[in-house]
Amino acid sequence: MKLAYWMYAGPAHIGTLRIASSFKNVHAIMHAPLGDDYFNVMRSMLERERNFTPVTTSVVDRNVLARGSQEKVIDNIVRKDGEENPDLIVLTPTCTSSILQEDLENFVSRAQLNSQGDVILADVNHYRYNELQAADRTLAQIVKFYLEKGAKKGTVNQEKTANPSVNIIGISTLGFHHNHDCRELKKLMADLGIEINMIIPDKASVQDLQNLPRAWFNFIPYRELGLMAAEHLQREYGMPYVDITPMGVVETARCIREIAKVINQQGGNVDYEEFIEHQTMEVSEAAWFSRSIDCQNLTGKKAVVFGDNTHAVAMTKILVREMGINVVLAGTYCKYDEAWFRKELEPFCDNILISEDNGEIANAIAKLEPSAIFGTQMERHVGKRLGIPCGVIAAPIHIQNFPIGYKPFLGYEGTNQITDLVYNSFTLGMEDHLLEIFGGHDTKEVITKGISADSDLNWTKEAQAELNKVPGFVRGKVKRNTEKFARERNFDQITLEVMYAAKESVGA
Amino acid sequence: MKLAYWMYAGPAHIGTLRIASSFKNVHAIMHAPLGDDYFNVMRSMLERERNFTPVTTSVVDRNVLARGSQEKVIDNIVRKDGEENPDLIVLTPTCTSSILQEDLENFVSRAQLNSQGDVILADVNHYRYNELQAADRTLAQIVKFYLEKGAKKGTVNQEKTANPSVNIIGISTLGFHHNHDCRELKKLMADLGIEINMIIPDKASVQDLQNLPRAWFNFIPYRELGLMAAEHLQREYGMPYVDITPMGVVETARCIREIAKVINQQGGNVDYEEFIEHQTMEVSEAAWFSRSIDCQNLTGKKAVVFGDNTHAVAMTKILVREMGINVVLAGTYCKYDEAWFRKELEPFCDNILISEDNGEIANAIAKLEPSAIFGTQMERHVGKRLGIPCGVIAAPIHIQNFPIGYKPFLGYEGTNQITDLVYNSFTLGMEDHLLEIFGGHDTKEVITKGISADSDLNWTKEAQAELNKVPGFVRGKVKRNTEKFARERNFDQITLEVMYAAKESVGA
Amino acid sequence: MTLAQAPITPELNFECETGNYHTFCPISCVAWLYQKIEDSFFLVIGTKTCGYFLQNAMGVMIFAEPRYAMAELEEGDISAQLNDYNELRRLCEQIKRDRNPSVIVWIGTCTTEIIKMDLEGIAPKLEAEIGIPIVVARANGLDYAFTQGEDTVLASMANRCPKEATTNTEEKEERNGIQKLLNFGKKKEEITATESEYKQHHPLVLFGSLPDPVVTNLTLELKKQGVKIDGWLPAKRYTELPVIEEGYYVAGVNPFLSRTATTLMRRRKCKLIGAPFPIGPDGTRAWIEKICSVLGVETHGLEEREAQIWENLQDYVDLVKGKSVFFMGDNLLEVSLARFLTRCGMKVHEIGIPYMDKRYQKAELDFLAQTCQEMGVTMPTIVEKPDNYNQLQRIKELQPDLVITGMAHANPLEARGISTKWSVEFTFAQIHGFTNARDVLELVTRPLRRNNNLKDLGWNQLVKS
Amino acid sequence: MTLAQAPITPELNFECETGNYHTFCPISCVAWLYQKIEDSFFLVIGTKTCGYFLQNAMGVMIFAEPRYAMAELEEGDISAQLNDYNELRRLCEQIKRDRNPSVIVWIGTCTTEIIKMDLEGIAPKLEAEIGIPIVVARANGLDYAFTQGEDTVLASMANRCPKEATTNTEEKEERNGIQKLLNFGKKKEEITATESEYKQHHPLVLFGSLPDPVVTNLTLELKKQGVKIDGWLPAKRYTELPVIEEGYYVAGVNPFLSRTATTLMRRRKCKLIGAPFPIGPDGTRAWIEKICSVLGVETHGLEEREAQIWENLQDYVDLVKGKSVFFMGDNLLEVSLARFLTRCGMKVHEIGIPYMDKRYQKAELDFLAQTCQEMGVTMPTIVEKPDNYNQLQRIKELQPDLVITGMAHANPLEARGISTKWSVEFTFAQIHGFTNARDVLELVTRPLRRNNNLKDLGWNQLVKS
Repeated sequence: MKLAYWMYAGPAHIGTLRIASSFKNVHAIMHAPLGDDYFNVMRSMLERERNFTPVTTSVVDRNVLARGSQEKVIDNIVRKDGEENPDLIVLTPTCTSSILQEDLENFVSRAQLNSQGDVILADVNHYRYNELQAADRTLAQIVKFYLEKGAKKGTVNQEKTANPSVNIIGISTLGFHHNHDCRELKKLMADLGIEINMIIPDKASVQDLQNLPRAWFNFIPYRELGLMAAEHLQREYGMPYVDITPMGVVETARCIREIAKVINQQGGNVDYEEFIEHQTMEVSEAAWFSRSIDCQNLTGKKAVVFGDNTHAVAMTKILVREMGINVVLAGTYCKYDEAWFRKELEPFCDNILISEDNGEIANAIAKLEPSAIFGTQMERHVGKRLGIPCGVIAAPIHIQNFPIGYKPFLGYEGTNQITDLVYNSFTLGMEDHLLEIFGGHDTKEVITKGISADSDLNWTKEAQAELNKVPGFVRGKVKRNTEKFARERNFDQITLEVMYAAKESVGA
Repeated sequence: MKLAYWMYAGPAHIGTLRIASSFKNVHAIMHAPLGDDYFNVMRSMLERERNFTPVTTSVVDRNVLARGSQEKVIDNIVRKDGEENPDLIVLTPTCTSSILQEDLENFVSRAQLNSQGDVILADVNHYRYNELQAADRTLAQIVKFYLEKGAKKGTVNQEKTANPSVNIIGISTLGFHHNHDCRELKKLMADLGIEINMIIPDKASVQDLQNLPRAWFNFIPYRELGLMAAEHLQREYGMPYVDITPMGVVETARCIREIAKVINQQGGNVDYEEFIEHQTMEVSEAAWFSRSIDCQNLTGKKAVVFGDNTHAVAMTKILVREMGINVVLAGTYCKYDEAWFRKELEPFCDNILISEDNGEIANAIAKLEPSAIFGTQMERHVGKRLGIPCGVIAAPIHIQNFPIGYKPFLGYEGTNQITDLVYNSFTLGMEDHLLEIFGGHDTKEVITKGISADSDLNWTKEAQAELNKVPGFVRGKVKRNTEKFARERNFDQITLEVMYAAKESVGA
Repeated sequence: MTLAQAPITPELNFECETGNYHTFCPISCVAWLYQKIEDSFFLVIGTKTCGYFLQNAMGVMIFAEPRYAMAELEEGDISAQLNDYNELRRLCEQIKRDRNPSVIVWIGTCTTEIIKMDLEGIAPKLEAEIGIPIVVARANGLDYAFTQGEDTVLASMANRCPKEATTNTEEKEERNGIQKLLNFGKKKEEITATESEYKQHHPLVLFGSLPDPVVTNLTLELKKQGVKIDGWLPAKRYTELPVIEEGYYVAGVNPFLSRTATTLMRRRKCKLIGAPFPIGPDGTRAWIEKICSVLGVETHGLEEREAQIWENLQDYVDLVKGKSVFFMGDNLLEVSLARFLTRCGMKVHEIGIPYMDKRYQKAELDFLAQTCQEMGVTMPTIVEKPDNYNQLQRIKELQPDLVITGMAHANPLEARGISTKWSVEFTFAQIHGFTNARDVLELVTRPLRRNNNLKDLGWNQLVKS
Repeated sequence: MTLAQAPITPELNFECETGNYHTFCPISCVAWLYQKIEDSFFLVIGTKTCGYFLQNAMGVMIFAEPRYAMAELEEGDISAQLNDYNELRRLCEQIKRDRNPSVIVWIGTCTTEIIKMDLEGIAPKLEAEIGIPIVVARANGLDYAFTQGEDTVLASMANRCPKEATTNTEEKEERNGIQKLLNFGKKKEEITATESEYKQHHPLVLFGSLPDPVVTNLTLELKKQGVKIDGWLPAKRYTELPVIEEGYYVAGVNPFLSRTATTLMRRRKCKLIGAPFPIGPDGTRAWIEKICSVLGVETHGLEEREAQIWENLQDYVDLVKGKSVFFMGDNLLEVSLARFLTRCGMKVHEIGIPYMDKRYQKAELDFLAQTCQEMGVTMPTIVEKPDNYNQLQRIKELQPDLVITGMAHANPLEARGISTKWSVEFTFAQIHGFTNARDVLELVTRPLRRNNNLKDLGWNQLVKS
């Protein structure tokens, strides 16, 4: 058992349902007790979805438990097949019902006999995989299912499109800013003269999946969702894929260059250098921001980054390489993909933290006292308590990650949005910088972080008075640095002289 | 004399300089003492402008005062004409130098003799007009200057373009979200099949101003800037203009319908109804938001709106008509255009306040205790003090009004941005609504507004204890309502019974 | 049951459907119970699915330092490789160390049911070992719906109420927080005077978790009639649970507390006062009248009080009168709300409800039937364990003016031009008693007022039909 | 002037240009002076242009309740239709009512100069009438640049310093805030003991507005040498202005205070200690040495102290060594900063400066020349009243590693690949004394460190050249 106050990734069935309900005309049947069906609430409320969520629970109650659920599950599948005529029905248990160890594969086979549409069981271990892994698997499973079905019927279309084309894999409902990212990626592909063959699973028809091999390559914007499908397509149909997340000007350029390579290897003849140059210098304001005076003031400031692999890695690289910010800690909750995270970020940050325990991250933040955090909603709350601003860069999702205004994280408009996020997180606009250079005179409004618990050291009244003159938002730091200095030198009293000596020594 | 802690509109010369430096290859000479030249700082810092601001101060110091400034001003004009070869040099004094009552027209004539480019004096009374009025005047003056010049030479091009076309008038440097609004307007016009003949003054060449009459109509997105030029063009060249600000779904539709009318009157044949329907229902999320559950929770909440005419009027209409929010006070600092404001908003709000005194607005807000404010940076600060969230909708500009990410207020993407602004202002996301329905249990983090100064009424200890159970963010209101109730009934002691009676009576 | 009044035979139509409907999990109750019982800690023993629900759908785990957490079952727990006792001890010791609550409430879930974790067996041993009371409640979705989670907790807690009043007055005073509040700052003689405001009657304990201001409010209403409440289950602190002796009268404030009622009657030998619930001025009056009648206290001024409240509601009543409403079924408050809204002049199409205890809700059902008769409207159908798909078909046909529904269906219905109100808001809002009647209508009328505000826009459907 | 040391003949090259340069208006000084003098209120008598400047460029009017405001001149004031005395009385009475400050400082502007408003004539009458001291400072842009605004205020305030020490000890103690702070919590005998740590010397008053922590810091540095400061102009409160008697020694902490120095010498008959300014370890040591030498106090350990500070700066010094810097001229701190940066190993191309008082800055200029000689670099050109356009041409040609400039030119220079630092930050940062030397280099090296961080990006120019 694990004492948990918060979790970063949801349970497996959420991942499966995100995939199933992203496709067009696919219905999911959840085999689960009452109350496990809050996915419908999340989708309806967070996405402000106008349509009913295509997920029905086949409710497991005490009676069902006693009688066995086979009949009820099959009835509900067949009924839904008749009511809504979906192309596909995906059956999934939850953590709870998966313990029953029923032969769900058999339920599905039985239900298939009386259904017009296809019926499959999402093949996921609910105790080994989390939401992200389950989504990746379910997407791969559905892709594989329809390609194998097509292969049997000889209907898989492998003829490449005349012009370079792409499948964008991994855009899903309830994804972190997926809807806006998708719009930006479509624009990017259009600018690059690349046709979009398919986007999956978002609003795609499962019947069209057999056209996937027509594209010149697959594009995986998020490492957490789509890689398994891309690997299957590479293995079975020799399709190359690009999995560089186009987030930040440097990585976007690298992604575009990789796309050019993949296209040119297949006989294309594209050169995107001029496009990259123009976008970097003129369309995106991020490159210019990094040279501007506003960004100069961020030089060397300390930040902590935490999130999923995709966003935490990309954000750390942006902060370090594009803005000259010192990332003192970067972390991820994607433990299952730890090696990649370490490999990507080892050159960029002082410390790496791989953990699913929010308490551990909160403690690290409290200890490091960064000037800003880029994390999840949880880190935002930690920041609120500590008085440290936090930009939210990763799931778990929250209503604020479904803005109505256009806010992509990817592509060139994404670089602009991220620049605003960074700038506002660090300085809350010009205001705080002015506060700082004017000596923080508006102390009434500054968030003060409580000075840490009483120390063993004795502050003279003069030193205490001097400390109180330090603006609230850095006072805690000055106090701690001074005490650290005093302890190292075995002073048991902190006088004015010790304070200044500490400042001269450690830049407190 | 006026005791002033803050001003909403800047001095006249700022308006003139905004116009001059918006045009391409126009230089301004400020005839002013040292230190009056902070326009250059504002432009450089707020717009993060990469180029040097084309404004040079011809410094008035004690020596110049003694000798007369004619020589220096003329020297500086002629010198700048040689150094940068501008098409036009605009001379402006400031409040200070305008008192000297020099014959600046004469300086200009003298300077013109030795200059390749044109030289004019901005014709503005610095004590009667503010920034907004001065900008409107200077723009009209320059337009008139070049059309008259062209008329003399017979080079004014009056042949209408083959397809419907428009001049967008009023996009200027240091305007409130002008850059993003302009991008959105260009997209809107493209969607409507309307060619853009000119956009002025933003990046326009003064030499091209004689092509203005080629457009089928003029479009004035902001009432404060461009109307004078549009009226001149209507008078002299018979050009119709549309001055409905396309802000919010209702007004945007009205604006587009007006445009259709103007085009069809000139022999065009356009019908934009289908476009409006599609944009309203599918592209903009604002219409859907107004029906969604999130917006339902805003029904009847109280808001105060304050800003320039354009934004305060449009925002009030959006809040009232599109979101069902109760605007208890709408106000403007555009005193000179008061009649229009009253006419537009009388049907929409309880009270109207026309004032340039920020103290008056602050007091009104404190008294009305709205759930949210939509105002300027000043109202945002008032809101911060009172614990009332404020969305910023109008100048005076601030670094936060120059976001790098795309944030227009106009057009259909503007409706989305405004929806986010409203939603986040009222509820700070779902969070606060949850706080409210869960009984505000996270009281540690809720902004508490200090209960007003000690009252003459006596609260029993039980009633005081009960009051303290009310969540912090409405406690002040409950207290005041209860006291009001008690006073009206001449109770001098507030007991539990009085509290409940008050609640039953006034819904406190 | 102690029903003083002969029942009117209700002509209500009861149906039962497939139970394929959406509602929140009963573990939701921790969200309000941990706040109500200030010295408690709630430990939900379940899976990632349970934890993610609390975090997302209830949106509450984001707040600072909640006094509840998940004991997240991992693969080893499910496969019984790990020892439940040791695991729970480890977690409870940590909770004791970090928070030191007066009670730990274990919330059993579907998973603990299915793996047959012996929480009731483990708890007493661990309680003895760590020295903190452990209350076990099986708030699982196999047996219960949404608000019934509270019922499982209160039923379990009823067993922990002291059997005899301690003789120590000081302690007793501390025990009764409300009484103390009401007497706050008064001298002893004043308290005696206050005591004399009460009529002589048998002791009365109320059950149901209500926000503190509502508790005070109902306490005051009964005090006006001379009725003294001897305690509330739950109290503000676990250490202040009310004394319950055999023969005490008990009355519930909510319709979903049938298990708690049964426990109090069977295990604690209390006498249940079966009354309509104090929701709406009509319900509140009936509730007070019934309590007074059972306790032998004559009421005074109740009719005028009800009339005056109705007068205050008039503007809102005008808005709902003649409108129709459809309850999809979510929180078991449906019958009481339907009865109040019928009294307001609304037509109720259907009352979906997760679970219907016809005995415990008898007085409320009778009152509903009576109200329908008096208002001259047809009896609504009560659909237990509804089928949401079928309900949506009926809604499409009936086009009600308002649908009271769970969070999953509200936006899609709104997009189709059907006005909705979240049922969950009635669970969290303060709706009991005379004073709060307006708040009920505030919620009910909000979509209608919204429609008024937006009526000139020219659209109300946002999906192509 | 009292110069104890024979001047080295400086081989500095002085030039003067057109004065078409950008700098902040001298009324800026209210932004820091109102904070420094806690019982003051500053009233800027000027136009909308002045008010909008304070609000925007200084960005400070947005903060809560500043103790300064505009007396905005309207058309009636300019055309003299209104009576200045009455108008100012109306405003000052309101200020007295709302804030009740110990002093109101009138900041005259260009406009009051041009319309020849007789502030000096009006003030004494109004002061007598309303009973609050009114200090008049002509901080106008016709005569002064940016930081010189402080000079006009301090010069005016110097006249208000008490002439004789009051005999009342208590009052005296209150008068000297710093001294009190340093003795805080100590008993009388301890204070006497502390007093004995000081050498016997003539009274010394320092002038220049510094943030409180810097005041404490410099006070401590002098105390280490046995030098006691008898007061600061300005003090933390107007009511604590230092006693200044004839013959007192005075020393400035900033290069832009020549008018204050002159006033103290001519009007208050003080003896000015002409020293380099305490910026950088070199300047701070020279400043202390000069003060000690004039007061006849022998210094001890200063050389070691300076060396130790330099050691602490080593990492930053390594970054700037060999780099070149160009001062466009803004705040009159340029010569002191150039001298310190030269000592750090930088090459200074040009020192633009708004105004150069060669007498008041003599010791600093000599020190600069000496430093250049010692570091073996050519003497920089000092350009008074520079012409920004010409400077930009020279910068384009010289391609310096760093340009220290006003806010108007920083972004355009950066866009052209020229690193910049805002000069205004040196005005607001705490740069004086040994301890803060690192802060100066923190600012100076920031763009250089930024360049290091971003060097792999592959671009540094963002405009087409």
